[in-house]
Amino acid sequence: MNWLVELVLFILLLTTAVLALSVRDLLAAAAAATAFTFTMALLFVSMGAIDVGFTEAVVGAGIVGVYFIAAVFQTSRRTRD
Amino acid sequence: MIEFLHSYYAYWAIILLLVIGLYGMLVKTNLMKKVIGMIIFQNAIILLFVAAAFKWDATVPVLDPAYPSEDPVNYLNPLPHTLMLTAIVVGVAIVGVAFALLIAIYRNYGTLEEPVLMERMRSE
Amino acid sequence: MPLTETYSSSLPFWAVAVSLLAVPAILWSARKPNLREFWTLLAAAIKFGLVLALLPGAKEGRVAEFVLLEIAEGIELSLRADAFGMFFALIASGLWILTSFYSIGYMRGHHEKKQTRYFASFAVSLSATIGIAFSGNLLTFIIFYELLTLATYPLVIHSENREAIRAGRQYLAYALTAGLLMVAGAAWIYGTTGTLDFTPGGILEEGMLSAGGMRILFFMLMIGVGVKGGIMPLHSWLPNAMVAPTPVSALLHAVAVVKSGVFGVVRMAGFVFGPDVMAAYDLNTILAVFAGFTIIVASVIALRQENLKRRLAYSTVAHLSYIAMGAALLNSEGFTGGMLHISTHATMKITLFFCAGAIIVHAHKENVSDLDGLGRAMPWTFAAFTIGAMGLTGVPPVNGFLSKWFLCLGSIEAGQWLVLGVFLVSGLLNAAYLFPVVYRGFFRSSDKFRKLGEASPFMVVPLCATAVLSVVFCLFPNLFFGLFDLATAAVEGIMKAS
Amino acid sequence: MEAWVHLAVAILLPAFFGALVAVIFPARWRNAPWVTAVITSGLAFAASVAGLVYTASRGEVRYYLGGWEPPMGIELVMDPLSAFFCAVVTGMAFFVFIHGKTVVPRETPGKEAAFYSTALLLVGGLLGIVLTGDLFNLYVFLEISSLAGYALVAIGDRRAPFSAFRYLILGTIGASFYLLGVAFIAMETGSFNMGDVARVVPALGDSAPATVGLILIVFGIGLKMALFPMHGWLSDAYTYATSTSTAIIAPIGTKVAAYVLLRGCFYMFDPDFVREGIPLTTIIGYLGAVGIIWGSVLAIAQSDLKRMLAFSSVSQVGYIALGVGLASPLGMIGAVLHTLNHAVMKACLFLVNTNILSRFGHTDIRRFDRTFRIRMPWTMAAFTLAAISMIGLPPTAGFFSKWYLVLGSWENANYVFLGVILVSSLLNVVYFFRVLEKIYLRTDGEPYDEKNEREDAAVEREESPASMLFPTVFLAASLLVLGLANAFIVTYFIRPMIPSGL
Repeated sequence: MNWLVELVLFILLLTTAVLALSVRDLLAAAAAATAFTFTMALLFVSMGAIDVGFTEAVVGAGIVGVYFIAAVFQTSRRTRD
Repeated sequence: MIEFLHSYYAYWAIILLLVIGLYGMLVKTNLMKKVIGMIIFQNAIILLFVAAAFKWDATVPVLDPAYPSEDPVNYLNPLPHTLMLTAIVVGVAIVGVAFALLIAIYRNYGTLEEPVLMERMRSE
Repeated sequence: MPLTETYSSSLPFWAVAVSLLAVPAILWSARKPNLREFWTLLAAAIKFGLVLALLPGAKEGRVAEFVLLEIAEGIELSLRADAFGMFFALIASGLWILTSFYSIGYMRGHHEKKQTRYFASFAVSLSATIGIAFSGNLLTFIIFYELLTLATYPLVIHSENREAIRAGRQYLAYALTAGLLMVAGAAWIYGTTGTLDFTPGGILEEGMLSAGGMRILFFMLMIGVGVKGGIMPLHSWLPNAMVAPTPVSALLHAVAVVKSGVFGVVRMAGFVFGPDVMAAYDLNTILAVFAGFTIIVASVIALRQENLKRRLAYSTVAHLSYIAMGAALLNSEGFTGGMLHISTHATMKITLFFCAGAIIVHAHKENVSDLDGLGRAMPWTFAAFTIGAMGLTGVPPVNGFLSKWFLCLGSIEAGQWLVLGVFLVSGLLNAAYLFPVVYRGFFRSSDKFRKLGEASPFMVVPLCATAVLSVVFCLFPNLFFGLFDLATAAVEGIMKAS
Repeated sequence: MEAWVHLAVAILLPAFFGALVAVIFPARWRNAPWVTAVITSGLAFAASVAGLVYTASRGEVRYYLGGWEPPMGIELVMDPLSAFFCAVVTGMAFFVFIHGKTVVPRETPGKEAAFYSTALLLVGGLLGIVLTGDLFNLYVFLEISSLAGYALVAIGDRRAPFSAFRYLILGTIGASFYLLGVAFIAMETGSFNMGDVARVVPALGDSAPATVGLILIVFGIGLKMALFPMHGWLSDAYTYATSTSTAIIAPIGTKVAAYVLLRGCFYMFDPDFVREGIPLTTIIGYLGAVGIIWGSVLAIAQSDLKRMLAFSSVSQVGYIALGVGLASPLGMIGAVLHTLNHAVMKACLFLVNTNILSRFGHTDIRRFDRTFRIRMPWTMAAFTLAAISMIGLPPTAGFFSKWYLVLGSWENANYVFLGVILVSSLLNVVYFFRVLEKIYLRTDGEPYDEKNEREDAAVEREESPASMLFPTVFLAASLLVLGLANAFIVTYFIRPMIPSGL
């Protein structure tokens, strides 16, 4: 039923992962990382781990996203890397 | 091992993610990027657990009259799931500490770029 | 005579422990020199008394044994006062008393610093030496051996100048490497035989290891003990360590440290490998080659030394190898000669070092060429020196003759004419490097020392005592606690068992 | 019997409980966190020793948390091995905490409660690793202890946060690899329980996933253990942290990783398989051997005492790995005994380092001189004894662990290991005697005369306060006791823990 959805999610996962590591704006990288985590949460749900998916969405995407933004504003936004 | 990987393509994606994460942690010079790599790496492992517990034609581990409950084949194994809840929380705690350290480093040296940081540390 | 009758007794333990127990007392009374020296002398006297108390049993072939605890799995920290160990312990503890008296005179006469550290290290060294003598197995031996290394380190670096520190580093490097090789060797033996107990006639038996393995093991253990015993080419720490510090610690090197080394050589030969194994794998030849080489080369080097102490140091190197050579002969005459030489060389060399020390403290001369005419100012000292020189050369009324006689007998018995030649040539060399000193002292005239009198009685009395001892020991070898009987009893133990 | 079951929890709880209690006191009770830490670690130590004695005579104790039996529940297993490591961890923590009374308020002013709370969390996490019978639970405890460790390392000078960050990244890689390995093993065996795994694995025979899992676990734990070549994080982390942080982490952190290594290679898997099938232990052993030499050489190159001790830790961990690499009873005895000995030695040395730092304000070896001995005679005596033990001279404890390793090397006819042990002892001599010479001797080359004797006499004794001196000297003295009692320890505590397959 949902292997197609999973495939899309996997591709999204890999894209956001590469994106998060390669963009030079750290805030964009943080956004990509959050997107990655959220995609991961969706994937968990699709694999039947509903509880894990919800936790990941709230804790992984939510809190870590907030952390990220807080950290970027506390430090610098640009990177050469 | 080979047929194990062959049987489910998710494992290939997981391996790719692990490599990407490791690359981010070890090769990237910006410390924030290292943390992102760490997140990717940890999540890939969690995905591995979840994927390992996944079975086609089985349902979530909640009792359902439509599936015969006496046959465990019909349900996913809930144990890895519950464990992964813990793993996620642990991972977030580590990321939190990492950010705290990043802010401390930035206050002390005004940069998050590893080469610059090394330079400034050596010169003091 | 029964060979292995043992009885349990804590005397060996107390003999080892008494000087260790004196250390806190010595440190505690650091500010009261008289009290501090009293502790040293008291410990020395008690130690000698304890060793003497063990003597009757050892002579009858009864071995006092004391097991303190299990020190490593399957190996006990055991002390056994067998005849051979008794022999060495008797000499070491007896000479400690003399040395203590002399030390006090020397250290005070020379206004040495750090006397407390000196006396404390001295006491620990003596404990370790007696421990080495009484060790019942190889691991115990190693433990005391390493303790001796550590305890003598402060003595080597005593003067704390650059030279002394360098000598100290060299000493540590040599001695600790040696200790490690012994540990490795002991582990090998334990892995092969399951025991490390010293047994008369040897732990190892033929065929236990391959010929190559046996030789490597022999090298490991012999390097281990040979470093302290000054066998060439492992000797080079010795002259440096002897010259840098005061002659008193040089004296310690003449008695305690180096003698533990050669004692170890004989222990290994007689009680670990055993004469049979030694003969079967040509190990004795290896030992004999190194020992012979050392005897000749060290004597020749001694001939070229201008500094008196250095000359004596090289002479020590040569004479230590006499003892190793005795063990390499593998017959009872050889073993007897070697063991006797432990005692005879000790008395003679102590006499010579006492004399050298007295000359340094009193006349402030260190070089042989500066001694012209000093013999007239210091007749007693030079007389004693002459006796010591005669002894080392092997002239009859002095005890050096006794041990050399047995060594020569042993080499004839073994049919080793080359070894006999080595002994004879080295006797000539001994004469060549020692008698010039006597000659200069008595027969060259000089005005430099006209007003100089004899050194302080604190030093002269001990040195005369040891000189007289040397002579008496030759004439009546059994007079002192039956040393001679003890030696023969020990040798009989080794030979009978093999 | 029933009451004894609770011993396993009695070890674990005080630390976590203490971590909570330490922070609740009002700020004006300045010593309250310290008292809490000392009391709780002391209780845990007492319970560990009781457990050690109990398990040595009557075998293992299993405790089901909440009464839920495995495989659903989590069990705590206290067997001779884990009881031994618990005793080491709690014992070292106890003494270091006592030592912290005056140092911690000085080094981390106003944050004593946070310090002790974190340190207790570290101890609790490490105890959890040792006691748990569940692979995933072990991961959680691993991360708890690591988090506390990162926090402790981050307190320190300006460079400390960065070294803590590097430690965090590498530590996370290590822990993640461990988790990855657990995933493989759990997938293959269907259980997270170590006992179940140990029962199932032999039946699987030559199972690739389980093997890969073990290799991943060993790799991850090797990182945590600072096994060569994964030791890079250790030196900076130890150097820049405050001296008490280092003193608490250094003796026990890497040891617990060594425990996991032992547990994984010899208990969960068939030792024969690990040794022969995949030459895993052999690889560990050789890595350890290289680490011994490498750590010692780098230690010689250091001019700072603390950094030197950090590199010496790399080398000493190598001994433990070498013992594991021998994969024989003697090797295991050597490894376990060395864990204990090295913990005591390193704790003592780092406490000495703290004493020096708090009295002289630096630990630069080049600036050491002989007034150190006059000013702090007892501390220096403790240093000397610990140094002698590190070198491995009898009758101190350090000699005997090496003795068993040497015996084991002979038994396996592994001459490389043998050579490494011997050479490294000499290297240890070099870097310790360099310090000892500075402390005890005049190194300026001038002769000893009245003038500098007067100078020496003018130097006053300023020994550390009793709270610092007692643990330092006690640990140093216990090195002698451990050395003389090693046969007892081996016979009564280590022999029973050797798994039957070894």
